[in-house]
Amino acid sequence: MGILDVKNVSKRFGGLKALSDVNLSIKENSVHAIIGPNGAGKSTLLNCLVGKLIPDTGSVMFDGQSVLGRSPYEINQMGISRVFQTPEIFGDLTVMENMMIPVFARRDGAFRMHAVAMVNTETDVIEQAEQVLEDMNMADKRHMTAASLSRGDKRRLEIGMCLSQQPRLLLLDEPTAGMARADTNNTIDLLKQIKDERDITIAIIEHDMHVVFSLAERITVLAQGTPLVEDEPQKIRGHPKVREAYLGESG
Amino acid sequence: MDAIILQILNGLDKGSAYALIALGLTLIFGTLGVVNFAHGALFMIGAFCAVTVQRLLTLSYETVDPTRTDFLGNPMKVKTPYIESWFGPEVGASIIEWSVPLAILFAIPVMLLIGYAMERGLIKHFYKRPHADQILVTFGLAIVLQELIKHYYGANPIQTPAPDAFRGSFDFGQLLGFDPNVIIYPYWRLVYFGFAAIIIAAVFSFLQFTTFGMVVRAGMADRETVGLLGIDIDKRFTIMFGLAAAVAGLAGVMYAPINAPNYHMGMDFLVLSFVVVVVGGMGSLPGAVLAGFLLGILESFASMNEVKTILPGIDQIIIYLVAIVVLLTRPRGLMGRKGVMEE
Amino acid sequence: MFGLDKKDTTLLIIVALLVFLAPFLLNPFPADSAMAQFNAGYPDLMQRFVIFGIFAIGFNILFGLTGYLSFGHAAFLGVGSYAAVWMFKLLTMNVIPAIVLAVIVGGLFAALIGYITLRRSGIYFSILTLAFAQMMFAIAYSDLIGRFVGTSITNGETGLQLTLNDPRILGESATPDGSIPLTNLFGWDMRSTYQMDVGAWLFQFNFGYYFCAVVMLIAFFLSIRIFRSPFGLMLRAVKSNQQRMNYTGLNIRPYTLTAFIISGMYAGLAGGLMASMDPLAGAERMQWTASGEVVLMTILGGAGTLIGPVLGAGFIKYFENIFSKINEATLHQWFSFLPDGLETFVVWVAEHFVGSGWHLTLGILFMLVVIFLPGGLVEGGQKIGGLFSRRKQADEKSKATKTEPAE
Amino acid sequence: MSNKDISRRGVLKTGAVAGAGVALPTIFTASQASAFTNEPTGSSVTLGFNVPQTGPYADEGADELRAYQLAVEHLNGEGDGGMLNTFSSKALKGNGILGKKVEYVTGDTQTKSDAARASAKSMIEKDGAIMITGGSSSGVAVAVQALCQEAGVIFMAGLTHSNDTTGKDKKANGFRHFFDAYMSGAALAPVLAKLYGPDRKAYHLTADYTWGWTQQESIAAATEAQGWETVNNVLTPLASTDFSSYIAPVLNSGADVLVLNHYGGNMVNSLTNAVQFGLRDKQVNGKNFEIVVPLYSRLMAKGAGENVKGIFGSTNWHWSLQDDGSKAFVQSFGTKYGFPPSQAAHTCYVQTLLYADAVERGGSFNPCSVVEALEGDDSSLPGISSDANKGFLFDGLGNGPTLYRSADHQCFKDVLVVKGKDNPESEFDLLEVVEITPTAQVWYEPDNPMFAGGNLGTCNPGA
Repeated sequence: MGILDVKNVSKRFGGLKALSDVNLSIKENSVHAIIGPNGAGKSTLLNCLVGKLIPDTGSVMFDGQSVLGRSPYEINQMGISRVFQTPEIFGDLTVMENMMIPVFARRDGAFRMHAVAMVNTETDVIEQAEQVLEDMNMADKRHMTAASLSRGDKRRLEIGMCLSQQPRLLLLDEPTAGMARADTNNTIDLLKQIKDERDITIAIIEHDMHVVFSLAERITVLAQGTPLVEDEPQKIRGHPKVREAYLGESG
Repeated sequence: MDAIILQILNGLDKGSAYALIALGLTLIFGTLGVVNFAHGALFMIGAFCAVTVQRLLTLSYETVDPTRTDFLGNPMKVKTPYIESWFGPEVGASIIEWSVPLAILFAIPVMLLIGYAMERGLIKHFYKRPHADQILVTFGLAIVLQELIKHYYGANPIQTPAPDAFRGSFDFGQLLGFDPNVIIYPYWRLVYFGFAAIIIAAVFSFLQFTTFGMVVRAGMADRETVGLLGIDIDKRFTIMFGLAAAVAGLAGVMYAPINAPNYHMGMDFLVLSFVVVVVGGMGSLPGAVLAGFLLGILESFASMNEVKTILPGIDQIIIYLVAIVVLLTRPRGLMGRKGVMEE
Repeated sequence: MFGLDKKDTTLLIIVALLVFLAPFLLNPFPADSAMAQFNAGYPDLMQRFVIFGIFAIGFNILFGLTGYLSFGHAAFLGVGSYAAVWMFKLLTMNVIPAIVLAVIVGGLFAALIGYITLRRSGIYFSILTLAFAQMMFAIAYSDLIGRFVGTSITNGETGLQLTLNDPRILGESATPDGSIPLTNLFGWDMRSTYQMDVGAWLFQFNFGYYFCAVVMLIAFFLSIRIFRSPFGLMLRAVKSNQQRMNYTGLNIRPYTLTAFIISGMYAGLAGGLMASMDPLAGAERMQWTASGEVVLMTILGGAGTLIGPVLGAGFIKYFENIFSKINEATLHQWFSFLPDGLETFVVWVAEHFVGSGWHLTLGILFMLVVIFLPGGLVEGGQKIGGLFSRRKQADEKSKATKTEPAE
Repeated sequence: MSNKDISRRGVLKTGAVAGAGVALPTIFTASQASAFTNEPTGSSVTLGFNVPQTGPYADEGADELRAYQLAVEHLNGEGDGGMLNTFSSKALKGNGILGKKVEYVTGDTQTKSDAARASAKSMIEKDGAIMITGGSSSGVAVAVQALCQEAGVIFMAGLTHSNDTTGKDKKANGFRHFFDAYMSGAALAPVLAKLYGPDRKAYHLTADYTWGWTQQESIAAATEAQGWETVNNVLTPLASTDFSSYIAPVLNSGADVLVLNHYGGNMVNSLTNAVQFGLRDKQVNGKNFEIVVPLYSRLMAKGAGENVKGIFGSTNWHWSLQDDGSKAFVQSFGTKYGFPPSQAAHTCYVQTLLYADAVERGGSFNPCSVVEALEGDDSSLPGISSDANKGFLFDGLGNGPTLYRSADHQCFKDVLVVKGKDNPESEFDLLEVVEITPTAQVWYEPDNPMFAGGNLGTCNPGA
């Protein structure tokens, strides 16, 4: 039993079978990568985990509870945070405000008519948000508007926002897509640091093999909507089936 | 049965006007991403093109007729249009009578020009601005345009009759085997419907079959990618704005004989045409046309006595009621695309 | 003060001063001078300024914070007015019950309509709210409910008004001298006005205005608190990125719905106050043009800013009431110093922009403001303010001022 | 323009206030010294002309404003004096009102109750107007009339035709010169019956708001009294621009007359649509199909163009009337503006004169004095035996002998039945007076059910 168990999940879009009979188990406090060629169903799988899509069959259990039929926000409240391919942050708000919102969400739940207090007197929230900002090395940028950050900083901010919720499972959807090498390395370092410092499970969907092999403890290879192999990185690297299906193609 | 056929005709006719305005609105929105609150004003200006042509053709000189007196007891000044004195009273009169069809020729260049000027002079600067700003500026423009028209033509409606040949009505029922006088329908309204059908067909085939149209459609679907191909999409979009203005203008010209144009007719249609566009689905041209006709027909049915006795006042709210039902059952209207104007 | 930081306190104090001194500030010209036409310091207009200010402040809580553009908010103002007038007719001429009911009714309608319309977003939401409001307008204008009930509910296009036969439970149907009683606050008439003659100036201090002003300041204070509260932060987050909102464990619907209800209650409050100042509820105040007006007020002043909507409301109401009243005779008087031919010409030109041409002026100003001041009037103010501060700290290295979104 | 003085609050013009200027601002003066709202204490008096300047009735409003300006000129002794010369009451001397020069302020009603009241309030509160007049719709008239009652100023209604204005919504401070829907019906029905026969079946299209309802009720009752049958009454939304779906079923309904209870743009469009559908070329029940428009105005007729030819309706006044008053008015209006006045202009002009005259006769601007003067000395119209036949009787303002009835502040006078002219001689020559219906025929008692439910109350001088 892992922290996240996916059992027999299938999903069809019209005639297209996006996922067929996917089984996957992610162990607590591990870093698990899901890789696969384009159109392998990685994103569909991810969307099934966070409530954006509902699978046609099968079950998805998080920490012994089913996530199926729940909205994204409910699943998040269960302890799953998601980092998007292109950073999804509150562009109009300052970095500090961005960081406070997840802290509020964790403290106050999905909705609270919290109009009597003032943001600047919520010292506990401010402290926590400050702490994460420090951890992210972003404290000096706290008053900047999020939209004006660099791409790398936006990614840091988004990861920081997810972390500030203290999730049990962090899902990353191609976190380094479109990044320059230096930014990619920074992100890898950041994720390594997170893995080392926190009790957290990380699931990462990635295209970039460099990232995958630097981080992952286990790898699932997805092809044509179904898991091909699941193993440790070294074994995946040499796996003939994987080479054939994936690495061979992408060179 | 006959009542239903009549209301279907009415609905198609109302729907024609809705569809034409909504078509232009959708074109502008789909291509430029601009919410154009001045679109109703373009329709109104089109109608006033007909008034202008009528005025131009009846430009007159005055002669004093000493045998008659005017309301103040002075000798009466009789006006004779120049056209009548040039071509003789009969030919002249029939030219004047045909002022609405002639106005079409006048309206096309005028509306294209107005559309072009509007886009280059104003709208262009608002592509990147929030929709709220676009609404404010085009609404301001709409007010300015209608106040200018009010200043020159007054607030009273101005009759711009159809040519004699199209006045009166046609006994549609006899064609279908009904008794005489059961289903009669005015000629000009039939002309309007036919005209609208032609314009709609022309716009669709232009977009479907010309390279220009294909590029525009591609641009509507994904502006960035088309831009990457090295095609100057903006220029084409400018022309599309002119085209949309011309469609609205022509809808207005032909509408002039149906209801006498007045300066606020644009505002009367504005809200309705937005409802039509949204019910059709933002960014969908077929949706706009479909919704136009659908709402026109439903509105006509709602004004039937049989319906009104059961639900008094339903004709006042039917359009809005339909809009609510459609939008609640189909989140993006009848044929809307995902992600358009939803943020 | 009141839990506000220094900047907001300053703003609140400035607004309070402006509002309380309005009878002076809005009457800068001697009543005898040619410019007196531009004086706006008379009770009715001052009341309108603050009442529409309240309406716009409330609208801004929805539109400015969450970005949901409602095109039907006038409906809540309308039902608020009807509720208040019915209260005057049936219960008492004291404004408190009327206003309380107006707020409740505004909130209830907003809850119902918001619950349905907030299923959609963007323009689909806008059109849904428009559709509901237009339906309510049609129902009020032709008194469709009254037709079913058998007794008049909205009194059609004339508007619901008081009569000499109203069955008022607490209070009299008519005063001993045969008039309709006046709206009051525990005996203080809303209509009572003190006039102060100062030299050539005439200042009017109206009880109703000051009552509205106090209500408006409270409303404004609450709006600052909402802007600065965690709730307000969440609303701004809704506007900024709903996707992230969702994946941060926040349920958007209750936030938007609450904002919608709050702004509906503000609208109801404005409607109730309007009826308290002038006990008549006309159907036109529910029409889409009225809803559009509050949208324009908010954008014109600066959506999402604290004070912008109030400025926008004042701007539009000023033009509606002052420019529409300037006529040819007034113009001739202003320009009488010019030589005759020139005077005629100038008057001829000016005539197009005043009196019946006031719409034209308003349209042009809408365009100018939105073209040159994308952030609305508030941005204009900031630019002017910026000029001054730059001059002051000429040697200080001016950092690029970052406009805080909620400024 | 002669009008070089700004309108201002009368209070300010007193010497006492000028003195206060020297004495410096030390005191709050509650100016409760005056006996009534906006008592003019200076050398001039301010009237408030509240007309639609924007919206569909803007042209009518503009014409009203022209009439007001003309009336002010005549009251101040400028111009040719117009109807002052023909008015049976000779109290006005062309030296202003009670020796005070007449000034005016204008405002825009927008044909909305709210806006009209705001505009009227600003005139009262800011400009010190002592009387408000104007308007082009009944909703506005009723709303502003109620306001004037509360504020303690006189309201002289402009164009308002609904029975309610002097019926269930009548007010002591309000007066209507214009005729009403009941009178339209009473004048028109006999003419129609004579012309089209007594066994007609009428189909009504009615604008769905207060005026439309009272208009329909009145004309239906009057025609039914002549033997007509009302086949159907269909309410049309005010916002309608295209009436095709209401007109299409008419021909198959068995009706042979279509009555359009519409005004303004509604009427122009519904009539245009009806003619488009060829209704007038048809035969139903072996008779020619006919269209009737109970309330006509020349501006509407102009908007409807050719379509009005031969269509019957009623109107309050028309410039082609040949009595001395009308001729004098048309002469001075036409000379000044270059075209003849509309009925709205006439009624507004007359209302201003009547107000000024009442002030002169009562010797005070006090609204209660004005009300008393306009309610008159219990004189009666000849030939009508009724207890209610008393009020202020006058002549020479067009329409022949006229009674301002004290019971409900409604004018009783002849009503014109008109039809669209077949061969107009000029662009103004659109209507032709068919019959001048005598007052006796349009008379009704104040407690007529169509007017019941109101209460005049008592005059309110404000302050």
